[in-house]
Amino acid sequence: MNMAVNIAGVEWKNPVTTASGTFGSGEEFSEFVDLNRLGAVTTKGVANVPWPGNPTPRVAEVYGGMMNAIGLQNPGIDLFCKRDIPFLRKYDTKIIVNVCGKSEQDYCEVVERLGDEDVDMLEINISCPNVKEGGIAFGQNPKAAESITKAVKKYAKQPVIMKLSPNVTDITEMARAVEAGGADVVSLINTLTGMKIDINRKTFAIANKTGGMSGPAVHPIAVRMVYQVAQAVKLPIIGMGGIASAEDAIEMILAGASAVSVGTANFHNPAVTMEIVEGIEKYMQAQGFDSVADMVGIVK
Amino acid sequence: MNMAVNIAGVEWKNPVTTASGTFGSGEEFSEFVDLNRLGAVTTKGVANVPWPGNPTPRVAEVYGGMMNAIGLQNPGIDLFCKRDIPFLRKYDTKIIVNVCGKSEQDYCEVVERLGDEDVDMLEINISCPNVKEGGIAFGQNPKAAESITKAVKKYAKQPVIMKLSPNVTDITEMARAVEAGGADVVSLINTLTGMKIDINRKTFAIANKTGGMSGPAVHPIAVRMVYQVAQAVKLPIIGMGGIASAEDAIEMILAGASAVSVGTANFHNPAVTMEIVEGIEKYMQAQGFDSVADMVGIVK
Amino acid sequence: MSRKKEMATVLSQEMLAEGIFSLWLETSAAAEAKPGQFLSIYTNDGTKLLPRPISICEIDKEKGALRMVYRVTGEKTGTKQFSELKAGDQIPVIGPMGNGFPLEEAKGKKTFLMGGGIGVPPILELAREVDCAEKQIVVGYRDAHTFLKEEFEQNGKLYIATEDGSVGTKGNVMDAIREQALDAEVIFACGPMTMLRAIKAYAEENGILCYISLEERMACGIGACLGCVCKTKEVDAHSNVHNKRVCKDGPVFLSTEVEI
Amino acid sequence: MSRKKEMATVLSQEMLAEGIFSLWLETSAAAEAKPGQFLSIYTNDGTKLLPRPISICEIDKEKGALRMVYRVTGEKTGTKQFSELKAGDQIPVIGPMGNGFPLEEAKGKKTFLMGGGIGVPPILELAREVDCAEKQIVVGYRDAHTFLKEEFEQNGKLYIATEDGSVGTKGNVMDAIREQALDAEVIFACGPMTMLRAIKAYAEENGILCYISLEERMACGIGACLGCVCKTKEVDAHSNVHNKRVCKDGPVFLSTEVEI
Ligand SMILES: Cc1cc2nc3c(=O)[nH]c(=O)nc-3n(C[C@H](O)[C@H](O)[C@H](O)COP(=O)(O)OP(=O)(O)OC[C@H]3O[C@@H](n4cnc5c(N)ncnc54)[C@H](O)[C@@H]3O)c2cc1C
Ligand SMILES: Cc1cc2nc3c(=O)[nH]c(=O)nc-3n(C[C@H](O)[C@H](O)[C@H](O)COP(=O)(O)OP(=O)(O)OC[C@H]3O[C@@H](n4cnc5c(N)ncnc54)[C@H](O)[C@@H]3O)c2cc1C
Ligand SMILES: Cc1cc2nc3c(=O)[nH]c(=O)nc-3n(C[C@H](O)[C@H](O)[C@H](O)COP(=O)(O)O)c2cc1C
Ligand SMILES: Cc1cc2nc3c(=O)[nH]c(=O)nc-3n(C[C@H](O)[C@H](O)[C@H](O)COP(=O)(O)O)c2cc1C
Ligand code: FES
Ligand code: FES
Repeated sequence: MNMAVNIAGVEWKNPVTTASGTFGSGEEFSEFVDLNRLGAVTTKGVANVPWPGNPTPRVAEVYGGMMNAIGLQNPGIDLFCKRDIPFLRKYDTKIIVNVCGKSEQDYCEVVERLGDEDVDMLEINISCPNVKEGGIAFGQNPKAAESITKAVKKYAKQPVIMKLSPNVTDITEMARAVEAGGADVVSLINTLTGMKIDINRKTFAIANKTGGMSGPAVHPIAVRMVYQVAQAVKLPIIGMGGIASAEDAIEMILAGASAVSVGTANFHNPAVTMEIVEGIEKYMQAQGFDSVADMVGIVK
Repeated sequence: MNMAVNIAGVEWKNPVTTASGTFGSGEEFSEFVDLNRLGAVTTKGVANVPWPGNPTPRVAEVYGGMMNAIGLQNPGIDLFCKRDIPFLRKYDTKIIVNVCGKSEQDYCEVVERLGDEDVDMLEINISCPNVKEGGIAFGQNPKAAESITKAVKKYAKQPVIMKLSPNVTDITEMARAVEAGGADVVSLINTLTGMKIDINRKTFAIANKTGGMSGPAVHPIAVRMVYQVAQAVKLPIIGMGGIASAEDAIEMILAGASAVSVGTANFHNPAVTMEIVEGIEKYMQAQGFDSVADMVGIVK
Repeated sequence: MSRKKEMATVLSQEMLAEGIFSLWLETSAAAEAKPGQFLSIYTNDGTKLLPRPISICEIDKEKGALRMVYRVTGEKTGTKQFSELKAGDQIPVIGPMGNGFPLEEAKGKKTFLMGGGIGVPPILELAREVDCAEKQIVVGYRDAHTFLKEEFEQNGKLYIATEDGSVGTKGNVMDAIREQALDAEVIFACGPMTMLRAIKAYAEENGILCYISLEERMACGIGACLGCVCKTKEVDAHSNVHNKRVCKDGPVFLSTEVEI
Repeated sequence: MSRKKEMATVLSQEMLAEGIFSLWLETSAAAEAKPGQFLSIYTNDGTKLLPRPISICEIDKEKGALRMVYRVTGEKTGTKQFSELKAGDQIPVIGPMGNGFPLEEAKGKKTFLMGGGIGVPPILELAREVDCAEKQIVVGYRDAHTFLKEEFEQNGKLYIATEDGSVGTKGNVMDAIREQALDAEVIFACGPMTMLRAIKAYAEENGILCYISLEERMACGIGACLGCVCKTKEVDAHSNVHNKRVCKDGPVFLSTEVEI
């Protein structure tokens, strides 16, 4: 039985990675998870320069999930390359660097810089709903999405994953746009824009007013979008959104994802990624699947 | 303290109604709920002719909510007028008739027919994701939404509520479109399109493949959209999506809804609407609000 | 406004076979309950909001109690949570739901009471209450875990079929009828769709009056959402289309009125 | 890979005052715990997925147990669920979390241990462990429900302030200090933001070394999500911006390094 997956030419030992922003650069979680057991680690979004992020409160609990408006706080690409890449390289796992920016140029600067670094894939976040210019302008407009994909691809030495926003009327239009732009992979979904009001204090639970919703509550929406994108484009898909168990991950794979990312569930159970790897293995055994690829998108 | 609300000239005794499709025409629930205690009863979508709806399974449970693809099964406007309106008229509550159709003409036919009936408001469902032509073509396109609003308004003798779909990039664009078309009220949100796969049977949990997701899991998305629409248009808003308690209802009102609809929660607790009316009353007392209108949209 | 969701109290729970549990609940639903009706049982888990419809297996009007026999369908399911309930625990229910079997139709008639798989339990209370000429209970199991067997033996003439042939006829309930050359004038049946289809065909061929209890996914359980419909031959008066609601118009239907 | 989420066992629970509960948990987190650290406590309810950070109030290394004293913040909250736990129940936790108070800084110094409201509990273990010249415990309550008072009296010189004046100084901990004309060389404090701001200002004016324990909403509790940051005066080495993480770099900070 073969747990390995090949995503745009990069061989992961298994189909499980971490959702950007929920796992830092792996260091904090390395106390709870053997990073060698993960197919890949996807890091928190990094920009060309350090970003301070949004005011607090930045997070809130909602029914079956959470909301966040971190606002892409990050230490900037220089410190990231100096500290976080060498840390992750100590482990036998692929490194996916999530990139954020406010302009096409910002993204390209980071992507170019990463060309010389020992990282395996780049994930371009054009879908952060929590900062005015954190990419969502690109992520809700197919033309802009295609154009930024093209721009990024010019500079990229590693395969490029375009990360899509679910806050759109037609996710397939966005997927086709980034495919047309030359993306190697699509990942979805980023968070759904939500709001929570504290009725006693009569104020927003999150300082940013709106936040990005994630966790089990959004899983059915993510599965639907992964399925739709799988029917619409040829690109491999990294599926995410509410995955909290092997069953959730398998659902995503059957719907068409070649690999999966686990986000919010890490906060509830820091060891969940390893448990998901094991659970997928058990399911494959029980169901007689020889390879992960044999499961991808078979429910149609 | 005044629990009454005035929605486009219609005075409800309190701001709580039932979400279309979750309460039938009230008869089944009348065993569990004193319909006299509700501000209004909103009926299941009715078309010009009887519709058979989708194949089963039509419903599935998801984390913190459910999915449905009933497919707008309905007995047609004739039987509805003969049976359901007289039943509801026995109660001291407002009647909101939810209307569905496959073409502009379908909608107008039903609306015209209802002009002679003793009902208080019409809710036009242009947002059902579960039938190919159940309105969603209107509900995801601002031009089409504006045009159908105009058409319906030509025939309508009662105030018209346009019901919006959350499956759009920009809900405010849709709200502005129906406002431009002459809508008297907007209601939101309808269900979010989701999917669930049974990994053991390797098939869709719902025969229609996709279904509309509802219940507490979608509440933060609904609150966000109600808030955004409240900032964008002058129309009164009927807020819904995941309301399962008085707290949830109040959150929606503080975000900008003049009234609220309760849907999926009825399936979990058939008496929930009455409990919500009482809970809002208690909150107003505790917080010193004299009227519901004083709470609407005060969190900005 | 006479009905409500209420907390039932667990009186006892036991495992009858691997994954099959028997639960006695104290609930006001017992007062009105009839064989073939079901209870909507809710979990205490806020992530699982919909009711689980479970047939009534036995009614004890004196104690105000109902017995539910159910299968745990998997890990992390509602039925798994039910199986962890202990005497004294509380669980929310609404009931009794649905129409139940029309017992009067069997009066003085030679009758089959047929159950298969997890459709076996409701046949028990039916067998206890039905007043008919020849009470032939025909039940089908997967294997030698013939739960409720003793209770059935006390309430009629029992014929068993097992898929693996370990007890009674090898095969299903239809095989048992053929093997034993049984016949009847009325059939009451509950079980998997394949079994019900076979019984419906058999009854129609032989002009036997036949009532079958159907299963469908439910959301409201009270007839309001139209989630749980089955196809009907004629236009139905309530729906005005060819659909009836399993939860409210059923779960028991005349076999000739539904298309399954 | 040395840490994990584990099930802690409830040893006992009691209500100290209206809505204030004391919970003893048996957990391996006790082995390493220090005053000022906290435990991430999870609910058993799948609709509430994030941890509740609760400070360690007392440590019993021998029994491998921690005492948590917490306030129920409302109906339907996680803390409400915690308050229903009984001896023998299990509850998931990760800990100990955060840095704790730097006890060594108080060595030989005249010290204030200050707590306000639900920031009072962590001061207890601090008082028990700190080795300083003059241990002045100054705690503020809303009213006469002066929970943990006896324990404090056994561990230092106790000064109480109450908002309604029912016990000790009327007002807050700063009022108590002024009224009693107290002074100190080192301050350790935990409590609401307004109190911490006043203490920070007082300490800076008087050149007193001051450590304060901050509160912020958390998601991961382990330093990965950047949910719980506080503003720092200098660029922080980890974040490379003016932010530190309350869960990992704190919750205890030198008052001069943070802007609150
Ligand atoms: C009228 C009627 C009577 C029934 N009587 C019995 C009985 O006596 N004993 C028994 O073991 N089972 C009975 N069933 C089947 C039983 O309802 C399901 O096995 C049960 O709901 C599964 O719930 P779960 O928590 O195990 O599964 P989950 O997977 O957690 O269920 C998720 C959702 O799907 C629904 N669901 C899943 N499987 C079914 C199913 N087969 N039929 C209907 N809904 C389903 C659940 O109700 C729930 O809403 C009956 C079904 C119906 C319609
Ligand atoms: C380092 C630290 C130590 C703490 N120590 C204690 C203590 O010893 N005793 C005590 O009673 N309280 C303490 N608190 C506050 C405590 O964490 C909150 O009161 C508690 O999380 C509220 O949860 P809930 O289930 O009551 O509310 P809910 O409304 O159900 O909580 C929803 C979410 O918001 C978070 N949240 C709500 N209020 C707060 C808050 N004030 N601070 C941080 N998160 C919050 C919850 O953790 C949860 O994720 C501490 C907080 C921090 C940051
Ligand atoms: C606290 C937090 C921070 C996040 N930060 C980022 C980010 O920096 N870049 C990004 O592309 N997505 C970010 N996301 C989105 C996640 O990567 C993921 O797309 C989303 O949370 C859905 O998955 P989940 O439900 O498993 O969490 C963040 C999510 C959370 C909860
Ligand atoms: C079973 C079911 C049937 C529905 N049928 C209709 C309908 O006929 N017309 C309509 O406008 N909305 C329909 N809806 C959508 C609801 O009215 C409501 O917009 C949605 O469920 C969100 O609210 P909730 O989370 O409180 O359920 C239906 C929802 C459910 C769950
Ligand atoms: S379950 Fe709602 S109509 Fe039957
Ligand atoms: S809670 Fe995640 S960094 Fe502190």
